[in-house]
Amino acid sequence: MSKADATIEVTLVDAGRLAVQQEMRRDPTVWVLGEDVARGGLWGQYRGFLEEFGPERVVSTPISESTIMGAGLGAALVGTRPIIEMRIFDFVMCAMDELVNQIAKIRYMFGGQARPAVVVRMPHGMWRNSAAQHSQMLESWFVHLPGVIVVAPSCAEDEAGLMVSAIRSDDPVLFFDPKDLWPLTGTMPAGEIAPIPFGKARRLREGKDLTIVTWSAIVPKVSEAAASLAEQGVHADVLDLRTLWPWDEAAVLASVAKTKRLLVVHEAVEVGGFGGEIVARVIDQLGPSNVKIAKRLGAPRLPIPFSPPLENQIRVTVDKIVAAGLAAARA
Amino acid sequence: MSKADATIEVTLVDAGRLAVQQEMRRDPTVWVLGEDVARGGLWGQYRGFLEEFGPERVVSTPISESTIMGAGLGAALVGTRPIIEMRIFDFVMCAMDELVNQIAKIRYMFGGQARPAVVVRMPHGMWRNSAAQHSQMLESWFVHLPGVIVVAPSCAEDEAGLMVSAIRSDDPVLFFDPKDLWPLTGTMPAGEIAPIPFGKARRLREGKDLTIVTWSAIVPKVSEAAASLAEQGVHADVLDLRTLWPWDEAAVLASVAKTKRLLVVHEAVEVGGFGGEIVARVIDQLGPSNVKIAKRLGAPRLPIPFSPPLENQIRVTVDKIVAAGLAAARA
Amino acid sequence: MSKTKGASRTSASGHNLARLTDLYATMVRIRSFEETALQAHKASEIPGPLHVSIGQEGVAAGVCANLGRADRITSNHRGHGHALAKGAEAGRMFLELFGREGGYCGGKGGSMHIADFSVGMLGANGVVTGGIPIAVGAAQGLKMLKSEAVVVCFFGDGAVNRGPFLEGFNWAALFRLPVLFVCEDNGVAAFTATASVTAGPGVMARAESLGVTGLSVDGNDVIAVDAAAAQLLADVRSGGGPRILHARTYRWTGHTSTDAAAWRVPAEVAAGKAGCPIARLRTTLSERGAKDLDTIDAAAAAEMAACRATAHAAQWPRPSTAFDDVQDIGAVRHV
Amino acid sequence: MSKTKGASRTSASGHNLARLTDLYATMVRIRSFEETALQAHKASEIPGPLHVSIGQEGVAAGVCANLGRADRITSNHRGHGHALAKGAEAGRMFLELFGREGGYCGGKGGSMHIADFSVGMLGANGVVTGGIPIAVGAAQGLKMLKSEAVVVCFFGDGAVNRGPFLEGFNWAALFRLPVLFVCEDNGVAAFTATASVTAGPGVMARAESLGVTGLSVDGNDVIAVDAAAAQLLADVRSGGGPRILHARTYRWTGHTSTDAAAWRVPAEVAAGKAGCPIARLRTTLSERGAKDLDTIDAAAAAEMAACRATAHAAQWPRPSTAFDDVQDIGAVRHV
Ligand SMILES: Cc1ncc(C[n+]2csc(CCOP(=O)(O)OP(=O)(O)O)c2C)c(N)n1
Ligand SMILES: Cc1ncc(C[n+]2csc(CCOP(=O)(O)OP(=O)(O)O)c2C)c(N)n1
Ligand SMILES: [Mg+2]
Ligand SMILES: [Mg+2]
Repeated sequence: MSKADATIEVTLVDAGRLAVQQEMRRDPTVWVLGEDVARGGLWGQYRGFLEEFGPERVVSTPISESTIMGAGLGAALVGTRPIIEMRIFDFVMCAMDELVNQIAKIRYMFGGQARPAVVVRMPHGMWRNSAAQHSQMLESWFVHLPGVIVVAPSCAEDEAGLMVSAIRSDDPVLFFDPKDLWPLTGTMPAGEIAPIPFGKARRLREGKDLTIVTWSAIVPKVSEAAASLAEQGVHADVLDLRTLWPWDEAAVLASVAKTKRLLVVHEAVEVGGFGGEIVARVIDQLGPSNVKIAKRLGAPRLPIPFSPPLENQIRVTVDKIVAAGLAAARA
Repeated sequence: MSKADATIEVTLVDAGRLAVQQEMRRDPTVWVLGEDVARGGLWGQYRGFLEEFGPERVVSTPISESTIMGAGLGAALVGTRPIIEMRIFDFVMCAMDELVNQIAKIRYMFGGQARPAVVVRMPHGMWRNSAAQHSQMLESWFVHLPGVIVVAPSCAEDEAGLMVSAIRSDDPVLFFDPKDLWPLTGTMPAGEIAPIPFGKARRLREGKDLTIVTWSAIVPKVSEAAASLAEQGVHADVLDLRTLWPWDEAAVLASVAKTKRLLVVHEAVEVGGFGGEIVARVIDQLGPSNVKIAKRLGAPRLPIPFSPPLENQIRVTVDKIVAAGLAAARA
Repeated sequence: MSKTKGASRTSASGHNLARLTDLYATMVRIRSFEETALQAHKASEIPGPLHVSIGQEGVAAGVCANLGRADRITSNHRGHGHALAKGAEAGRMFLELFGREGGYCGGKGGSMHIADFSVGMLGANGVVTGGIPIAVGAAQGLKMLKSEAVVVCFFGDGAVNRGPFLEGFNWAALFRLPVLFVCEDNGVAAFTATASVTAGPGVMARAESLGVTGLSVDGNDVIAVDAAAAQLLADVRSGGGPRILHARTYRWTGHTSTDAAAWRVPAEVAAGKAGCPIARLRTTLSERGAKDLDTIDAAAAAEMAACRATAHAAQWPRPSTAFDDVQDIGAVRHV
Repeated sequence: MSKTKGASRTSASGHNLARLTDLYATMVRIRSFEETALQAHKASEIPGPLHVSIGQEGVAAGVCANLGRADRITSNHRGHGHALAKGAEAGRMFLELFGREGGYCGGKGGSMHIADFSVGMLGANGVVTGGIPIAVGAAQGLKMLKSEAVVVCFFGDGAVNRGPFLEGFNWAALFRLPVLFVCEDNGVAAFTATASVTAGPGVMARAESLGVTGLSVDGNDVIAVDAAAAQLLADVRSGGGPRILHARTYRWTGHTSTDAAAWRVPAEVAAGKAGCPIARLRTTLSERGAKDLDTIDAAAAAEMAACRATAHAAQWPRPSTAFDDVQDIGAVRHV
């Protein structure tokens, strides 16, 4: 293998860490603030940062979510590029005014004067029996919120490349780390981490029988399910959107135009989830008569319960994906 | 006209006021808290309440949205039934932890021990050039949030009847008053205000050519557009959902099964709005082959601008609804 | 939980032997509960995160000894002690920690969301400071209903930097609500020394600036906690409005059960352990001639071991119960 | 805005005639701006809500006289005075109030969202207390960038009951940030007497409990405001961390331009008007022999009348500009 082709094996958490580290080395105005970040972050996303970048750029904060978010915005308004670490997505609910009414709207309200170049990192999703207040996925909300970019990677390589793009973006980027996948190992090119553009899906598998659109923590299960479907003769075209706003409508439309069958799979609650938007756009753009079936698979409209069998009951599983895929392919 | 048929003319704001008044007279555990409510509320929704019910049940609060919301919950946990007045929906962003992580989840997390019987009143929508932080509509978010009921009336009679149901409900009810329609006059039966059940749409017009599904502040414009469409020979079946969760899927499915054409119209941003959910469910339940067209009409993905021509530019207008209706009917 | 009310409450300051023995027993049960839970967690019998309060038992015991069943409490993420001291059953708590049928929340909550409304325990909370607005609202509701019950709101020193602290204190003072705020100041918030993220003279000054006065005590001296709580609750019950009890204490362990706490300064931990509230009261009790202390210890250990075993053997909740208790209208059904 | 820096700043305490005249002119321009805006609003030339600060001009003028262009301010819903005092152009502000092309925000913001980043005015805010976290963050960013600029954060007495007040003050003190908090205490919040919803000894005590000290002054005495701001900003600039200036003042009008304020006690309003900061300084200046005061008044009136006329005659923004400045990537296009 030539040097240019050299790859490294990294966990998803390390991929994110390396990306932030690279950008903090490149640009001295990039910094990170949040609870416990100077100690490396709750999962080691910032391990070694205090030593390398010092306490002015790696700022452990009080438990003050409104101000973590709002101060990040203020610091962006004077020309720095903060990474706002929210620890766990659910706690973002303590900082929604700052996110929704300020960060998302400030550039527009001020006629372009403000550039809220922040990355808001919000590890989300089900996570080892953490119950209702530590497991939520509400990424679809932010697609509906003008002014922000919504990023939701599912693997180490995307975590890294999308993080580089997020940090370099002048738009506010809501970055949903899939926290249950932190230990997941992936492969990425050695050396400089290249930015991955927003709005380009990753094709996980090519197929002609069915289009499966998915993102974030459920992706590994979708891959597994797609492999199983292939064994059963159903070849799915699997697209990991990677970013929900902008999203790769062109890729999805092209795929469904080919397969005529759409299945959207996400971990979040199905009702009101981003799957509805995808179905609606596909139907709108291709016309109902050019689609044979369009289905969604997500969680039932329930808070996340604690107990393992209850969590398993409501979780989107490989079996459920396979079943939905078979049903869609045969409809 | 017999006495039983007697009707009264009321504005939407008065309809809401009369409903709350009736329920506060009926049940001494019902009370209201929020900024300036003792003075009658920002729009007179609580005019005369202080005098009638006293300062213990009509509680003007500090500007402390987190605690207005959270204290309402706490008071419900000991057996009172608070109406939590949030003044303007946008400020709910200051109380999202209390709403999303606490009110919506508490009954579930505690295995049914808690009954958060609160009504959260959140006047929403565009409102006379009030710009981005006083005009938002994000009602679709809460459809995606397990544990809550989502109510969005569009006329005086529904404001009253749905408010009665909301106050009597043991579930937390998110009540979106259409604040630009406060002065709108409607007719309702004199005497006791009867509860309107959640999940039942109101048919505004019967038609065979096209199903229009809508709710909240845009409804009067949809009615106007539907009349204009009728003059042009397109007879729309118009359904005002009135409540978004639960929503009257049966009525919508029955209508689309008949018309084969669906247009969802809402004031909120189209991307990620509740229209996507409706389209997805209709396609899922009826199958794409039984639908000729399914479209949505909402605002472009922009914050609300201040200036009248800019606001008008992005607003859903009668003309736009008529155009969308014609296109859908002829497709 | 002591079920005493009225006159017997005032006897707290006298500290007769029976009351001290009760306090001791409560603390020992909390300690034993949490040590047993820690072992069970290590043995992978308990899923999810577990936050224990070992070293802090004096606060829960001393405060709740002054509450009746009708009084309410709210708690935070580290709430086993509060629940036990308020009268929740260890057995149902264990079932909940294990995620089993019969647990307080039917397995939906786990350690971080234990509640027992039947004894006035309005719930632990996974959001820091989340209990404060709820507590003041509960107090407001009780006042409106002309109840004589009061509310105790437990929170940690990390909670004083979130906005609802200010809002809730101001609110309680403004409306003269019957609530006792109890700040369990163990010096840390998750992995961070609270002093390193908290400006100004401290929680008592913050409270006073918001119109709430109170007392600061050594939280590891359960007798002092009991006395202070008695005094403050008397004020609260007599309509004097909210009060704060600031209890200085120490958490022996890491943030969660999976945090080995290697980051803590060993000398500090040693000093903290030396101040163990249980050992201190035991010494006092022994000096006063109490004899049944070993029995109490043994009974607690036996009780918790039995609870653990029962929980481990218990049924899982039926999976379909995941669909229960979301809401009455608009609930999705199990298919 | 006085563009003086360094030495000339310290001369504020001397209050030479030129500086006082500058302060006078600033206040008169603010008053004239808002009276003109009120008339325009009444004439339906200005859409949407309008919050004026008539009677409070001394605070904006006195504080901003101590700022250089590089210094930043954040404001609230009642921000015309802050913007003008910081150097924003009245003409572009009027265009914005009227929703016209050339307005500061291109017509997207209106009165409640005026900003002029070119003079360090980081924006008004439609959310009470919304400016506080932004201000502390701006100060943190400036400190990180080794800038010498400081931040002034204006907010009202109603803002002290929202959580971010506590968070932001604690944060600023903790990180020793270069920020001056300015509380414009006009005794009311919207339609409510602030005293009726605020417990405890007041805003200074709250600030001090969070590690922020400062001064409380008669905000209608612009000389006192100027002197206090000079002193506090000297502390802030020398790295002393945040300070607070509490300025007691009075709002003559209702909450918004459509609120006739019939609810206010007439005697109180009369007393408030008697304390007019402009009249007071005018008396002082006259005593000291200043002559051009009528000229200043007339110039301001003429300037604002011209701005109003220009704004009224100005183009509306092209409707398609509604699609501009949402975001770079993922922006929707005008179709
Ligand atoms: C709003 C919010 N932010 C962050 C967290 C994560 N978290 C859980 S406990 C904790 C520390 C709380 O400190 P303290 O209140 O002193 O309680 P202690 O851990 O000392 O018992 C943190 C930061 C949370 N649960 N909620
Ligand atoms: C979070 C929030 N709650 C409520 C409001 C509505 N509101 C606008 S101004 C105001 C009063 C603010 O009082 P104060 O800060 O003293 O400013 P003043 O009106 O006296 O200038 C209120 C309640 C708001 N804009 N934001
Ligand atoms: Mg602590
Ligand atoms: Mg005020």
